[in-house]
Amino acid sequence: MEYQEIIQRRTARELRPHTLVNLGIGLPTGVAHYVKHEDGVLFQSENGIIGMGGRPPAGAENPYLTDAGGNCVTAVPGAMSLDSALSFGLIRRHVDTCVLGGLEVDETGRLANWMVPGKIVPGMGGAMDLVANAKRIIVAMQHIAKGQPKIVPKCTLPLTADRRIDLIVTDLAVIEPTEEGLVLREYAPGISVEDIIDKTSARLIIPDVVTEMPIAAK
Amino acid sequence: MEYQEIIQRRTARELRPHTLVNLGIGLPTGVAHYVKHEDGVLFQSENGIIGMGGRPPAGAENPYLTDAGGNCVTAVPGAMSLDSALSFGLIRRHVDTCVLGGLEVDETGRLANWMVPGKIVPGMGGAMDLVANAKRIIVAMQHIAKGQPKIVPKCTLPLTADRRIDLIVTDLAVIEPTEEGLVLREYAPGISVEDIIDKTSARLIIPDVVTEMPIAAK
Amino acid sequence: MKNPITPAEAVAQIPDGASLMIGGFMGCGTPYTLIEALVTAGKKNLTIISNDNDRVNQGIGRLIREGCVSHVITSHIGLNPETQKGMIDGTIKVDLVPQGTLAEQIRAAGYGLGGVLTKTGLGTVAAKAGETVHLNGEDWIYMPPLKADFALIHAAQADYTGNLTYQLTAQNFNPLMALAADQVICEALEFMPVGTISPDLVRTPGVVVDILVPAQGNRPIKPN
Amino acid sequence: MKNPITPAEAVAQIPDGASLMIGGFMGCGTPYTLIEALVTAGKKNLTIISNDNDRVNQGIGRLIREGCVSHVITSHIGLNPETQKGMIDGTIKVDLVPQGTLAEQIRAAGYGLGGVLTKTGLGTVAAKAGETVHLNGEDWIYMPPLKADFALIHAAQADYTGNLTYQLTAQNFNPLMALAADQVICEALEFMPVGTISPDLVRTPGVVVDILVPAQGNRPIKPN
Repeated sequence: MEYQEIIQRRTARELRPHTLVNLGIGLPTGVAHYVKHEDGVLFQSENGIIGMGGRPPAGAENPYLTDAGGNCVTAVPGAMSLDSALSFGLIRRHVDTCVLGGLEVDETGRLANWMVPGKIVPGMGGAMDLVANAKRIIVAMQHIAKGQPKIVPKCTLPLTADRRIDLIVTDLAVIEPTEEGLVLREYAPGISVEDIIDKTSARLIIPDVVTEMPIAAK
Repeated sequence: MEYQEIIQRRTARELRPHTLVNLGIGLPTGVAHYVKHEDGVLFQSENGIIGMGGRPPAGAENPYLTDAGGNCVTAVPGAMSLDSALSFGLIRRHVDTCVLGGLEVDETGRLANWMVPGKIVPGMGGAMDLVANAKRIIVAMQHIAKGQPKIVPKCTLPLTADRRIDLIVTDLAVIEPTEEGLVLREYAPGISVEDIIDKTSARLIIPDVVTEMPIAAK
Repeated sequence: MKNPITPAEAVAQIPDGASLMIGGFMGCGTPYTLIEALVTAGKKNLTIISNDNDRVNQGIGRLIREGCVSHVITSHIGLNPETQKGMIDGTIKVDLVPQGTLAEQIRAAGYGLGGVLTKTGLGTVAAKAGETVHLNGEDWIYMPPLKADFALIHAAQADYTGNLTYQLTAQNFNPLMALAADQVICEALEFMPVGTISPDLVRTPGVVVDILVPAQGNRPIKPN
Repeated sequence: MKNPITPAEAVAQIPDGASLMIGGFMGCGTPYTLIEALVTAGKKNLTIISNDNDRVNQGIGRLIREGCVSHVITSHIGLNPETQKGMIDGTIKVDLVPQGTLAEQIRAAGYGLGGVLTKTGLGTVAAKAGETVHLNGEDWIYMPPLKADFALIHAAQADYTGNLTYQLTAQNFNPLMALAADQVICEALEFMPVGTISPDLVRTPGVVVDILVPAQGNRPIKPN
């Protein structure tokens, strides 16, 4: 299984039926592939739709229906269009779960994911609104980037929000930031707890029970 | 001519073509009767419509289309419905002229029109938003109520806004509040300047030229 | 899917003493069906947040007449002398708020914002209800967000996920209140299959609507 | 009535150095026709307020490529490396604002409100752009209203009084910007007789729209 699929399959299990979910651009977008229609999860895209569906078939693209990356998408039955003010009203108060990528998460559960000073200045887009306000934040990312651990003692990059995020899902582990620190909850199939500790520069709390990630289809 | 018609006819001449106008409940509502359709004046009703028309014929009333008093109205071609937030967004920034009734207007041009403490406590409704924010405020009212002048040296009733209103149109006169004070601009047909001074407890500035109110159809 | 339930079942969830936002503007877009159910259930000590108090014994005026209400937050009670009398007698606490400010206070709560900054009311008694702050070189009245335990709203159409449409002037406070309460109860005149309302016509997303009730109409209900 | 004029006539009214709000979100609901007219007219030194900077040499990216822009206020430039390069080189001043805050700043200007109070950005570098205030017992970032000399927007339909409709995700910032600029120039894909758009579908009232222009489409225009 590719690392993306591990992360996406595991993250999909965190989405609660009949709630509003915002998926970040890139890897998080793919989480939708592993959510069953009958669970009634509604995907919001901050550019202005609740009930975003997948890509349209070739020839059926409409330039008035896109995702936050500007790519053509579809709408599920029961969709609704929004202006940017209402879209972010929902983000600040009504979005249940937001899944985003990360550059760094630290021992306090703080996330940095929007810039590398002097190098990459994409801007925060909707990320600061989402991370500061959504009820539940899941960071879905590779455990290691270019050989460097992304789960670190303290973020060195500018924070996205001064808020403890709720869950980290990587290709190696599921880690829950708590008041006491980062608690290892699950390991990916074939990965040992020692591997994870080795590839994490932050201190991890290892509870008595750490289970294997459930990543088969539900 | 009834006193209402004098006030309404004269006020109608103040409305600028192709602008948004809000008419208060009661006497100001009747101003619309004297505005020609081709002037393109658009009436906003703060309960949620731009392009409010007159009363519907009997049997054609729809409970979903009302004025701010809850009475059934019609919509002109090119009308638009609004929620209360947008309605007041337009009032604070985009309404050109607002016509309201008054209990008192004073020498500084301040208006009191929303309560008589201990006696009448209707609430301000949309009046405070309108008077504080609309570009141009016209007070359309009887010159005298129950024998008492309503244009007074200083308001004794709670103010609607701390803002100098732009014009007073009564059944006797047209008076313009200015930085120097209340300037008499026009007298109603058959009314002398002395009559007006006599029925106004505020000091009036009488310029060299005071003209007769033009209240014939335009 | 949210299967519509009866008005009585819907209001059974509302305890005495609850705060209720009620949509509508002088009876237009008012949830008459839910209001009558509140009266029938004999609710007491309610706080009502609404644009107005309608007319005597009509719409929200029914709740005043039947003694269900101890506190009102509203912009206008001019056409309901019973509320005015309650205010003067001290039997009903009445907070009068400028209408545009009330709309923005409700919106601020629903949109997760810190409140309203407005010129409306500066230099008047209305300023005493808020705090005057100096920001961006100017004075503003600050009023905090306004939320409620329940919102009772009226929609023209609902689909079975709770997506709502409103018609003409029946919109008013309804879509704002639908975002600002812990529980949202909506009566709808018409129910539509999911997917048959254009996404561009929906004004309130179904995810914020908790309970659907069939409306008995969109006109005042005569008391028995 | 507002008779549609040509894109060239419309942008002739915009001086060099003007501030422009431009609707659209990563090219969806973007006024491509008006943008190309700005390029053709060789405008300089513009301040652009927009959600993003689109892609290189596309939509708003055309203005960046052609050197029309000296200042950008936006939430995201991640897909336009030319703007990022301009920011790092100092040839373009770039103010990055959280997207929801940007939307509310524009709305506040258009709605006559004093600004935005939000939790977004507290404890981050974004807080430095605003002022942290303590109101209603909590900390908020205050950001002032944001207005512009001109708004350039894209609508699906316009009637000849300027009433506008948008479709699906092409709404985004367009209706907010239409209220927040001194002059509003709208390109529309389709023109409708007055009275043929339902009052419930209109999202921007014609009274705020100054100039109408026929849109050449709703897809990126290839540079010559």
